[in-house]
This record gives sequence, structure tokens and C-alpha cells, in this order.
Amino acid sequence: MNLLGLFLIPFVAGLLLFLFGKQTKLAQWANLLFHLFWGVAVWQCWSNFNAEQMGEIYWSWNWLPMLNSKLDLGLDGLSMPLVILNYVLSLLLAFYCLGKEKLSSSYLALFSILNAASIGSLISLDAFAFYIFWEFMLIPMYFLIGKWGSKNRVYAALKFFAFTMAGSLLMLLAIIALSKTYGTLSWIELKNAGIVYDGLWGQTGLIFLGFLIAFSVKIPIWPVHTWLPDAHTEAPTGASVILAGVLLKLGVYGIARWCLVLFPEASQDVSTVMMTLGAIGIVAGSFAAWKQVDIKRMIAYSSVAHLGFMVLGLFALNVEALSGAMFQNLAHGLSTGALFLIFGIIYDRTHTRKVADYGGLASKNGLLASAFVFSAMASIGLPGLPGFIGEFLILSGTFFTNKIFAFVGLSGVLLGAIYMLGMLRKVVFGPVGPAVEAHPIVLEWNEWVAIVPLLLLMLVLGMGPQLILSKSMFSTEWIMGLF
Amino acid sequence: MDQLQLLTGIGIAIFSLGVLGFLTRRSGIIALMCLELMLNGVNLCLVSFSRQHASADGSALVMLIILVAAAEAALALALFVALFRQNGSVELDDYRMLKG
Amino acid sequence: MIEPTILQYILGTLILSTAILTVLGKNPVMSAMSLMGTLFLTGLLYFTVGAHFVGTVQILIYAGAICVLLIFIVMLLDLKPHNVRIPGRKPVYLFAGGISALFATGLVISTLPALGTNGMLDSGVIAANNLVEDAQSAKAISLTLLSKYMLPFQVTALLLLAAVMGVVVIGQKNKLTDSEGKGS
Amino acid sequence: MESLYRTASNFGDWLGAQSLIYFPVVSVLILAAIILGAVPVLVLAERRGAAWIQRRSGPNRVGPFGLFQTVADAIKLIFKEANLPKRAHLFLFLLAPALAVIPPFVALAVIPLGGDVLFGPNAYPFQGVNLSVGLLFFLAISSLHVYSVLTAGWASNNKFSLMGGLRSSSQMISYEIVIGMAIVSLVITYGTLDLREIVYLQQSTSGALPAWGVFKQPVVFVLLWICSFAETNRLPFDLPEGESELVAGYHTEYSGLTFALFMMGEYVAMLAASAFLSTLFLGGFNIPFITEAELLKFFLDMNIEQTAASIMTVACQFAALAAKIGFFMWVFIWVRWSLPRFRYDQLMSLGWKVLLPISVMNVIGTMLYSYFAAGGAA
Amino acid sequence: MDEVFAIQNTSLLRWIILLPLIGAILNGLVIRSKNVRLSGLVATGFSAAAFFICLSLVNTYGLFAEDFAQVIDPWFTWFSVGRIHVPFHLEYTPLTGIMLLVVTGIGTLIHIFATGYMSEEKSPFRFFSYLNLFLAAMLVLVLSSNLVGIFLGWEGVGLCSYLLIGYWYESNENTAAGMKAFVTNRIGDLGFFVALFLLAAHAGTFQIQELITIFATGAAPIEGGIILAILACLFWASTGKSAQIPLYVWLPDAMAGPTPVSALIHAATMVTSGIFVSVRLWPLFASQPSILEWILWVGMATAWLAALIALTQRDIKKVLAYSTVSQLGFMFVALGVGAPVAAFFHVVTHAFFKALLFLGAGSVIHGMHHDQDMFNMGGLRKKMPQTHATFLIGTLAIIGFPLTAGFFSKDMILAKAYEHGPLAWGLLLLAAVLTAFYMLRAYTMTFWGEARTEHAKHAHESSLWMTIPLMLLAAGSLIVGFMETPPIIFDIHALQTAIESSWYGVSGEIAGHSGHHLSHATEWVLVLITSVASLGVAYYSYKKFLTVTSKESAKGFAAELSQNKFYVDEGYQLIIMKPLSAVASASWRFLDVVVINGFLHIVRDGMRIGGQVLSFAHTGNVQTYAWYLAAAVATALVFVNWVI
Repeated sequence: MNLLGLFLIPFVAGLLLFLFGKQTKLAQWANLLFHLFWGVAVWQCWSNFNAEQMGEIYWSWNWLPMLNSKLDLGLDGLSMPLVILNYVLSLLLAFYCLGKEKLSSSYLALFSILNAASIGSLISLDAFAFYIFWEFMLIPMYFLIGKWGSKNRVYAALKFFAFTMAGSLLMLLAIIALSKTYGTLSWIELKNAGIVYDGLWGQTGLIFLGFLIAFSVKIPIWPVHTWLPDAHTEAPTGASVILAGVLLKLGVYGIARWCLVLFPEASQDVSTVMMTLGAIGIVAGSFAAWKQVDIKRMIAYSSVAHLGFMVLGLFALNVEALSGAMFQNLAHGLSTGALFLIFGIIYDRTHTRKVADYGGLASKNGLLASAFVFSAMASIGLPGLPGFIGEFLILSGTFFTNKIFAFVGLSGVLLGAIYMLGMLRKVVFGPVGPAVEAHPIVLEWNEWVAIVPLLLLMLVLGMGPQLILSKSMFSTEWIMGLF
Repeated sequence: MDQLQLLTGIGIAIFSLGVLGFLTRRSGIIALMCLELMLNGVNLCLVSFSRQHASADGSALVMLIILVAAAEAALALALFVALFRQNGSVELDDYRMLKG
Repeated sequence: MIEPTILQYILGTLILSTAILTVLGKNPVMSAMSLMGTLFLTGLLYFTVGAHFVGTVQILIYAGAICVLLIFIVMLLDLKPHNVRIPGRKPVYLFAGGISALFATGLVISTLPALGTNGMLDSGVIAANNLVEDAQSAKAISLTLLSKYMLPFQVTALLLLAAVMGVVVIGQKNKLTDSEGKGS
Repeated sequence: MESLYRTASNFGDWLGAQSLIYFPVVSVLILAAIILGAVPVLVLAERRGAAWIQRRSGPNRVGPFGLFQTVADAIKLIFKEANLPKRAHLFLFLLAPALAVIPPFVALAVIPLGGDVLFGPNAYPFQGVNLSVGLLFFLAISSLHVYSVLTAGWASNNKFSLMGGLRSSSQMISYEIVIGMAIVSLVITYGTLDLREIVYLQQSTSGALPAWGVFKQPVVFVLLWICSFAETNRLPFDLPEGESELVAGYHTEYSGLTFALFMMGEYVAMLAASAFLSTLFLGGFNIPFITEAELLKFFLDMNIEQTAASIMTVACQFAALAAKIGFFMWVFIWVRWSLPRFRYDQLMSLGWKVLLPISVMNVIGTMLYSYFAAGGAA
Repeated sequence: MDEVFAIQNTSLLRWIILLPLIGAILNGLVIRSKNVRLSGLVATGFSAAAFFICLSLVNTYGLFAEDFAQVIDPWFTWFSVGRIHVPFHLEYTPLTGIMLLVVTGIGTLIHIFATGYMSEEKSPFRFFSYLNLFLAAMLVLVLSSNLVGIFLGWEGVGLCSYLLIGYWYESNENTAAGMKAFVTNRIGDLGFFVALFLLAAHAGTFQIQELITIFATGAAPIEGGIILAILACLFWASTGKSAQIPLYVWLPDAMAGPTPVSALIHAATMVTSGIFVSVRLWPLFASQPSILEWILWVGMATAWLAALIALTQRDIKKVLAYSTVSQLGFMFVALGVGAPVAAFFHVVTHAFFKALLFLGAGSVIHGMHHDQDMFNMGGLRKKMPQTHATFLIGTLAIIGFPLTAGFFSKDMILAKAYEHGPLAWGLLLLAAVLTAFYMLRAYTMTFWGEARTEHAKHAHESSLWMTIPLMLLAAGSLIVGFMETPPIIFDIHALQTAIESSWYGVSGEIAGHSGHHLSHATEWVLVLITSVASLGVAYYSYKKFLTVTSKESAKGFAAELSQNKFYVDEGYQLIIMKPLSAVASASWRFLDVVVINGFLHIVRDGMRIGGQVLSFAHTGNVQTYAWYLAAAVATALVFVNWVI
């Protein structure tokens, strides 16, 4: 299981892609080639992935002894699905990029490096290494939004950067405190170090809060979510997809990996608060999404709502909810990713995000319209599509712990239908709108190649969620064993 | 008193004089000279230290310092010439373009 | 413990006086000349402690190149005493003097006591001398420079290159400064 | 006689100059005397040579063949008034001639003049100072020569002088670069900075030729030779004092003794340069095909006692060195009366665009050679 | 309960679902033919195939068998985490069998009809693939052996109805109607969600068989309250799907879809799924009598309200829609009075005659060039005789003309209601009478009198594609009634045995309910009263509407009220949607934009100002900086030497 290649390949690829300079077309094909190599590595990891272990270290390098930090790489049920998701999305985006003049080689390079960073933070089992990768994600993202974004991009990029940075600084403090207190930063060692919990405002509690806040910003949880709509709205299609598909998920992953496991008692203490925030996020997000006139912004707010579900799932603290959250990660990644991708493809032609400019997409390009509807349905959790599994597990898990939050979450299910269908009604159906009228909406082959696998994957995961659940089962049960 | 103490003392004195000059003189070129003086003082100290420990490290550092000083002097002088050509003065007070 | 020799005292006094001239001199050319004096004499001082190589390089580069440049530029710009302003404001001098005095005392206090006392030189003058000679020889220095300080060495080389280019760019208008820039 | 040496070195120790001037007073005194004596001879030689080259009979009135002409000139100069121009910077104005003379003297101090003088067990090298970094030292000191020109030019408050000063400074610096580069390759070849060692390295005989530097580094030889002209402000590089353009350059305002000092300084510089060249390339005080040991043995076989034998040996070697120096001096004179003067830009372009590249190439070549000659090992 | 039931495994069941699915995929993604005949035939072929499989199933495993063997298709495990274990198994019971036949049979007929009806469509393949998809979803609903699977079908049919209502998506009304349908159903489905949660939390299983055999018999320790809550939630879900008060509002709007859709989804199959599920879970309901009262009165109210609204509608499809709602109310009443058999019986018969009516209306509309206002019709019985004949049969069936299907089912319901109590019976009777009135009104205004418009004058009989299904359905609505007849006539009880044998041996007797039977005399009396009343009113309304003008419209307050559907939609808008939307925009505009972002911007500007304030230290003069530096170093020195 060659975990090193998992993030080194995209990293090196990124560095190489910088060299292509003006030869955009070549760079795009090269990017595809790199994904091929990367795919080999991913496939290797998937094929001899051992689901019956937790935090097993496959590769280690004592890189920073003075910081008690080792570069430990491991892959378990928590990270595996996200790695796959990350790869799939990135691959499809590589297809999407083909022939887009604007997406120059440096764009692809930044993208590749972003992938490297996200994968790295997924598979690193050492707090400091995790932090390094975690922070490293910001840089490419910042440039992707700030350079290739749309009109208001600089504001969005800055907001994104400021928010996430502020959060992760707290995490850095927490990590330093951990290293000083326990003399190690390795995840598994920390877990066995017997961290004594001395109340939420004790040292451990504060460390926990440091982690928690950092992840909450990334997820993002309700009060600190306002960077997301801006970032999503202004970001270029690919960045939106990866942002929704991978970066946000890392917040959920981080909480599961670092907060729940290392600080069970603390997690129990904050669970009610966090669930409240999650519930508020669901409702407020849905409300906001309902009232948007900008499609990408609306999808972004729907993400806020969905991630509220995941927060519920994380802090309901039982197996069903946790695996639900982990599965919802995938589901949301695919559905929202697909939404962003499809709308991005439309946007490439119409160059407007206003709902008012759209309408009657179905009569312009039926297949694309049905793909759009399909993704929307997945996003509102129609049974048979992955969203349902995730929401069902999360909500039933929540129901076991606290009925009230389950009911609030249900309201989210309803509101989801309202805003999504409202959007569909105005964009896909109805009389043909000006923007749709003005531009021919005909897709290139590579754009189809980018979309269709997403839809198929959704179908597969919707009817056969065991594929993933069976992989993550052990981990979730292991974690819940700590409570 | 030891030789090296003498040398170091002289070095320190030169350095302090350089500081004094750099802080007070208004002419860019003279400020530059004072800079050289400070460097020289440091060199002196380094040489005496390196002799103290009978190791060549200090002297090696002196070499590097001298090289850097050369580069710095060349650049600074070229700058002064350019500035002088632009608006006939090398007075430090006349150049506040870095004002924040 | 080696007592300083008369020659060293003489050189020291000369150095200090030239340095003072440099700092306080009204006439830039004089300052430059006395700077040259300081540097040259420092070189000689190096000789007196057996650091021949360093002394030579000091004279070669400082006295031979840098100061020539300085003087050259001063002459080229023809900076006369009357257009070199000296701050009339007393407090500036007072403060500056205070601070530099502070430097002097602070550094002296923090360094001098540690010097000369430790055993390296007390074990027989001759042996120490040989030892020091070896340590200060061109060979030893070059070896240190090329082994221990390889990276700084290379970086300095790059710096010089950069300086050359920079000077060429800056001084492009004027042939003289151009060649001078390269000359450094 | 040895006691003389003893006292001398003790004095040196008392002065506290353990290694600055390890004090063979005698050799220094001899050296100074020779130099001071040589200068008038050289001046005469120059003037006669010029005359000879120009098919005229030069100074031939004072003494046989005008031998005392220069003495007369010297006396005249000494008694002539040295006038000080108005609004000249007095200190620097007077400092300049001194700066013109002193450095060449100091530089000459590191030139090995001959082998060792033996007193029983002790051997005293016949040399001003035996520095481990003599080569560099020579360069350093000779680079100070520029100050005289600069200060003279500036201090005499005269635009021609200033012009001359600026010219010479830039010219000297430019050519010092070339010299430095050339020296680097030389150092690579010899592997030492100690002039005495260098001389002894050239003692042996390789094949039909003596192992002289000129055969090892012909390019460097040529380069240094050319540069020595520039360094000493001799034709064809005498722009600082281009009579036709700037009346007499930096020493326009000088007269009498000060001027004499400049003249002297120039000739001493020439001497130093010649000595330097001959030391580096023509085997210094070595007599071709005869090693010091052989010579000493030759005298000892004539059962002369050791010290005297060694002194005779040294004398022979010094004669050899003097001959070589003389050769170079003659070339100086010869060139002066044969070649026209460069234009300033030509001078610069020659220095920067021809000599410097050549020297750099040479350095690289030497490096590669020595690397592979050492069998690829560093 | 394996020792009671021999379980037989078969992988045949999955094909019932897969075939329409394949049809849908073929039509929608592969063929995409603009040719209505081709795509229609493909769709019909696949649904017909499903129908034949159902037939073979029925004759393999029996329909009205006394001793029934449970048939399971263990397909795969859908998902299984912790306490939640959801296998995706299909199950065949006699009840299922009947429903299967109804769905696939009527579905096939409607496919054929649609092939004719949609003849001038641009993209018929879309329509037919939706239809097939609907069939697949409906069959999942019918066949699934557990409630999560049922929920899959439940929402699936919801999706299809959404798509089909909004099939003509160019007009905003259609899409709005579709969205209304979907959202209203979602509201109901929340109940289903909660039911599932409760099951997961307290029962730990979703398998219907286990639920019935364990909880209906009280074999497992679970307090009645929970079951009651579960049933309440399920009933809430049913009000959504089966259009009962308060969630019935979507169904009339759903008529915006093509008529075959209204026939298949909004009359015959989907809307009855609520009743179907209730019947499947009947023993549970029976164990909780208190919920039945609710069901009874909600159904009653719906029956009345819908009937009253139907009285004055001008749009023929609207009339049929409200009659559907009202009929569904009948079925729930039947459930409420504890007569699942009657309820399901009415489901079956209603499926036939209501599909017939809708298709007839469709044929009429097709003939009228998509004019649906009855006041513009009239005198069509000459123009389109087959349609008229079949429509007449449908009408008779629905008003319960003796010996038609509707007669038997409705009579059974009334009888059961009478057993439950005279009040329920009386109200229900009046509702039935209202049915007779508005159905005859529709029939008469459409087919009798004079042609009131050009369209009506030039109306033409539809093609065989449409009339043949009509005839078949007409035949069906004449004969299906004979599978369950009152003791006084023939006394057949096939349906009862079928249903009771699909409760895994658990009796459907309501707890503490005296199962006394009516005497034949009373039965006769009831039948007579019913028939006479209905027919009388029918005749009156026939006379009344024989001569009606196109201008005529409702007069008087009551009429206004009824014509405007009692302003229920407007009320919902006012009470629910408007406030909700206001809250939404408030929460976004205030919380996100004002509070959070405002705070952020304050922070940002504060920093900017602070920077500007501090920037005075940068004089730009080198020596100033040198001074700072020197001062700093000096302090450091002082610190080093004298402080520590």
C-alpha cells in the first residue's frame, strides 16, 4: 500500500504542470495522464485496503524530532471513502478541463497541489503533519478563487483565507499544547496517552476547543459559515466542486478523527451545543438557500444545510449517526459536486448566475436538464440516491439521542425539497429564459464524460451503500466504542 | 590586558563610532562609510575570537562579511549616483519615498 | 595571556583616530581617506595577530577596492563640505552618543571578560602561536570556507552576481558608474 | 655579522612585530640602497634608450656618456621650489607623493631576492619579509598605488588633474580585476601564495627548459605583463598623464621634490612590477639549469667557508634576478617609445572585453587541467 | 413465523420491477425516439411483460388460496448499520398479487391509451419513460417486504408524479402544480420518516411480517403508545399520498398533467397506496382502535368536502379529481369503521371505473382539442359513441348502479359503516348521493344537450388506441365487483380470504370489537335506500343539466364557496407559506447579511483604521528606522547585561 505516492504523485504533477507555461492544451492532457498514474496508486490502496483496522501506520518518517512530529501515513475506514471521492472528483474535473483555454497550466498545477494537500491531510496520522497539509490547502485554493474566480473574487478569496486561517491558528496552538504536554503528536500514541479530561475550560478542554473551532470553520458550522457562499459563488467551477466535494468534508473528517477520538468526554460535553448549531445550520441554511437569486449561492447555502446534517450526525454520538455522517460526506460530495459541475458547464456558456436569466433549460438540452434534476433529487435525499441513506442514518441516529433535533432536521428535509424544486422550476422548467435563449447549450464529449460517472456513482451508492458502509463500519464502531 | 581584549575593544569602539555616525550624519555616502566602519569593527572582533579559539571559523566569516560589504558598497554607491543624477542630492532627508 | 605589544597600541590609537575622523570629518573626501586609513590599519592589526591572509584580503578588497570606489564616487559627485549638512541639533548627538556609548559599554561588559582567559593561549606562547598561525593560514580558512561554510560561500557568490547585475542596471545611463559597478 | 642579524630580529620582537616584519635589516637596507641607486640609472637608461630608438644622441654632456645627467637633474629638482596651488587641500596634496612612493617599496619587500644566508645551523632568507601570502600581499599593496593618483588629482584642485585621477582610478581598478583572475590560475598551478616557495618550485629543470612559470602559464604571463603597464601608468596606458590631452594629468600642479617623488614612485613601481613578473614567471633569483644547492656546493668545493659561500651564492642569484628585472625594464622603455597611446574607451574595452574574458577562460582551463591532471580527484 | 408459513424463494419478483425500469431506461436514454408509436409500444411492451409475470405469479402461488405460502425474493441487503438493518427483499402475498394485477393491468391499458392520446407530442419518449419509471416505483412500493423499501417506492412515485404533472414544463402552472404535489407529499412523508425512526428506535426492524407477527399480537414488550404514534405518522403520510384533509390540495392541481397520467397515477394506483399500506399493516391498526376513529372522521370530512367542491367545478378533469378525493375519503372511512376488505375492494373497483372515467374524459378532451370546460361541450354522445357508452358505464359504476363494480364496493362500505353506527352511515350515504349528483352533472353536460361550441360541433371519435382500452376498462368495471359480494347477493368472499390470508395468520379483528353481522333484512333495506337515493338524485341532476348554457355559472354564496374550493389553497398560502417565506428571508437577510457579515466587516475596518493610525511611525527616512533598530538593540543589551 503505497501511501506516499498517494499525495506525492499529485504534488510532483503540480510542480511539473507549472512548467507547461502557455501550452494549455498539452498541460490539460498531461494532467489527465498524471491522474492516470495517481489512479494506479489510489487503486492499489483501494484494492489492498484493510477495513478491519484503525490508525494503523503504513509508512512513517521521523521528520521533525524536535517537534515530536513524525510523518505517519495510514488509511482506515474514516479516510478511505474521502480519498476515493477526492480522486474521482479530481479525475472528472480533469476531463472537464479539457479544451478550456482559460484553465491554464498554472490552474491545473494549483489544482494538483490542492489535491496533494487534501489527500495528505486525509492520510496523515500525525497532528503536525495533518496541520501542515491542512494549511497547505489554503494556498492553492486562495489563488484558484482569487485568480480564476468571477467578479467579486478577491473579497471572497480573502474572506475564505481569513476565516480558515483564524480557525486553524487555534488548531496550531492546540497542537503545540499537545506536543508540549504529551511529548508526542502521533494520533495513535496520543489516543493511548490517556489524555485526562479536566472540564471544558481545563487544558484538555481548550485543546479540544482549538481543534473543534478549526474544523467548525472548515465545515462550516452555522455562525461561521458566511465565507462559504462567497467562496462558492466566486470560485471557478472546478474549485467549487473540490471545495464542496473535499475541503468541507475534511472538517467533518477532522472532527471524527481528532476531536471524537482524542477527547470523547469533551465531545460529549459539547454535543448538545454542537447539535443545536447543526440544527440551526440546517434551518438557517435552507432558509437562506430558499431566498437566493444566485444559483451558485443557493447551492452553497444548500451545502451549509447539508453540513448541518453532518454535524448532527457527528455529535449524536452513535454508530448509525456517525456512519451516516461519513456516508453523507460522500453523498453530498457527489450530489453537490455534480450540481456545481453541471451549473458550471452551463455558466461557461451563459456567463450569468442569476436565476431570473434562466428557465426552460429542458427544452434546450433535455439530457443535461435531466442530469441537473437527477443531481438535485440526490441532493434533497430522494430514496434510492445516496443523500437519502445519509440523511436517514443521521436522523435516525439523532432520533435515538435527541428527538427534538431529529424533528428540526426533518424540517430541513422538507425545506430542501422546497428550495431545490423552486430552483429547478425556475431554471430547468418553465418558459425559456433570456440567457438560455441567447446561447446554444451543447456539451462537448469531455463534459459528458465528467458528468455521467457522477450520476452513475450516485445511483450505485444510493442502491448499494454497503460498498462504502462496509468499509467504514469498523472505524465508526471503533470510535463509538470509546463512548 | 590581553591582546585579544585590546583587539575586541578596538572593534567594539569602531562599531559604536559607526553607529554614532550612521545615526547622526545626514549625507548618504558618509552613512555608508559608517556602515563600513561597523562591519569592520565586527570583523575585528571576529578575527580576535577566531584567534582565541584557534579556529578558522571567525576568519571565514570575515571573508564572507567582506564580500557582502563589497557587494553592498557597490550597489549603494550606484544607487547614490543614480539618485544624485535624478535630483542632485544624496542627503538621506531628501528621500522619504518609503513613507507608509 | 599575551600582553598587547607597543605596535598594537600604536595601531589601535591610529585606527580609533582615523575612525573618529571618518565619523566627524566635515569633508567627505577626508572622511573617505580616513576610512581607508582605518581599514588599512586594521589590516595591519590583523597581521600583528598572525592573521596574514585576512589582513591581506582586508587591504586588497577594503582598502584596494571599496574605498577607491567610495572616494571615486565622492569625487565624481564632487561633494563639497558646504553641501554636506551636519545636524545642528544637539539632542540628536546626545542621544546618538548615549546609545553608541551604551553599545560600547554593553558589548565590552558582555564580551571582554570572556576573552583571553581561557586556556587556548595560556599553554605556551610558541605553541599557541604555531597553532594560531595554522588556524589563520589561507589553507585553513579556505578549507573551512569550502567545507563548513559551503552554502554561505555559494550564496555570497550569487549575491555578488546579483549585485553586479543590479549595479549594471542601475547605472546604465552613465558609462563610468557602469564600469565601476562591474569593477567592484 | 650574525650578531647583527640577532640584534635586528630582537629589535623586531621588542617592537612586537613577531610576524609582520621578521627583520633582516641588512637585506632591507641593501634593497633600499639598490632601489634608490637604480632609479637614476633607469631614468638615464630611459632617456638614452629613447634617443637611441629615435636615432639621436640623448644626454651625453654631463660626465662620460652623460652618466651624471640624472644626478644633476636630481640636485636641480631638490633645490627647486615646490609650489603649492591656491585652494588646494594641503594635507592630501602633500600626502599624494608619499603614497606614490611608499607602496612600491613595501611591495618590493616581499620579493625574494636570493637564497638563504647560512650561519652555522641558522639560515636567513635574503628577502625583505618572508610572508606566507606574499603573492596576495604584493597585489594588495600595489593596489594602494591608485590612492596617490586619486588624491593628487583631487587635492590639486585642477580639472585636468581631477580628470587624470578619475581616469587612472577606474583604469587601475579595471585592470586589477584582470590581474586577480590571472593570479587565480597561477595560484592553482603553483598551489601556494608564498613567493619564496614559488621561486623554489621553478628551480628545477623540466626537459630542455627550466621549470619556469612562463612555460606553465604563458597566457597569464602575457596578461600580467600587459596589466603591469596599466598598473604603472606607462605607455600605452598613460592616460592619467596624457600630456597632449590633460596637460600632465594628476601631477600637473606638482614641481620640485614632490614631482621627483612621483617620478621615483613610477620607476619604483616599474621595478616592483618587473621583479614580480620575473619572480612569478622567470624563476625569480634562480639561475637557469643550476640549483641553489649545486651552486653552494660549487663554492664550498673551492673550500670557502660556509657563510661566505652562501653569501656568494645569494649574490649570484641576485645578479640573475637583476638581469631578469633589467630585461623587463628595458621592455618597458622600449614599448614606451614604440607604441601610441590608447583612447580611453579602447583601454576600457580592451580591459573588460578582451583581457578579462581571456583570463576567466584561462582560469577555467587551468581548473579543468589540474582536476584531470590530479586524476579527477578533487 | 416460519413454522406456520413455508417460505418459498423466487427471483421472479425482481423482474416485475426491473422490466418497467429497463423500459424507462431504454425509452429515456437509449432510443429517445420522436415517434410516439415506437416509444409507446416499447413502454407498453415492458409493462405488459410485467403484467404477464404477475399473472404467472398469481396462478403459481394462488390468489384466493386459503392456506397461503409466503413468497420471498431475497434480493440484496440495502444497508445495514448498527441497529438499522434494511434488506431489500420483495414479498408476494395475495393482497400484493391483487394490487400487482391492478397496477400492471390498468397500467398497461393506460399505456396503450396514451400511445393514442399523446400522438401529437414532440418528445413522447420522455412521457413513456416516466410512465414506466412510475410503474417500477409503484411496483417497488407494492412488492417491498419492509417499510423502508415501501418508502423508496413511496417517494419514487412521488417523483414520477412530479415529473409527469410538470410534463408540459413550458407553462408555469404545470410546474407549480408539480412542485406543489411534491412538497405536499414531502410534508406527508415527514410522517413516514418519523414512523421509520420510531420503528428503528423501538422495534429494531422494518419487516412488515415481523411487525405484524410480533407487535400486532403483542408478542414483544412495546407499549401501545409507540405503535399508536407509528400508526398516526403513517396515517399522516397517507393523507399526503392519498389526498386526505389536510394535504389533499395537491391532487386537483395535479390534473395539470396529461390525462393518462391523471388516470393512472392520480386515480387508479398511486393515490390508493396509502390505503394499500394501511391494509397491509391492518393488524397493527386493528390493535389500536383509537387511531381508527381519527381515520374515520378524516375520511368522512374529506369525502364531504371534495364532493361539495365537485358540485360546481366547470373543468371535467377537476370534477373527476375531486370525486377521486371523495372516493378516497370513502376508502378511509371504510378503514376507519374497521373494514379493510371493503376499503381495498373499493380501491380495486375505483381503480377500474375511475381510470375508465378519466380515460373517457381524456378521449373527450382529445376530441375537443384540449378544451376541458364542460360548459363548452354538450351533445357529444352522437359524435363519439364509444366514448359515451364507456363513460356512461363508468358513471353508473361510480354512483353505484346496482350490479356494477361500484355498487358492490360502496354498498359494502355503507353496510360496514352502518355496523359501526348510523351517524357515519347517514353522512356517508349523503356523500354518495352527492357523488351521484355531480357525476350525472358532468355526464349530462358533456354528452347530452346541444353542442355549445365549435369544438363541440366538430368533435370526433378517438382512434382505436384509445377506445379499446376504454372498452376493456368498462368491461372491468362491470365485472370486478363480483369478487366480493354481500351475503344477500351471490355471497362471494374471495377478496376477504385473499386479504385475510396475507396477514401472516394474524386476525384482522379489531381489539374489543363485537363482530356482529347485519341481518339480511337490514342489508336489503340499506341496499334499497342507497340505490333509490342515488338514482333519484342522478335523474334529478340529469334533468337539471340537460339544458345548460355555456354562460351559466354558479350563483349564491354556497355555490361561490364551492366553486372556489372553499378557499383552502388561499388559506394555506396565507397561514403557512407566506409566514414561512417571510421568516426565511428574515433569517437570511438579518442573521447572515446583517449580523454575521456586519460583524466581520466591522472587524475588518477596525484593523484597517488601526493600520492607518499606526503608519505614522513610518517616516520613510532611513535614519528613523535606524534609530528604532538601535534603540531596540540597546534595550536588548541593557536587558542582557544589567537586568538578567
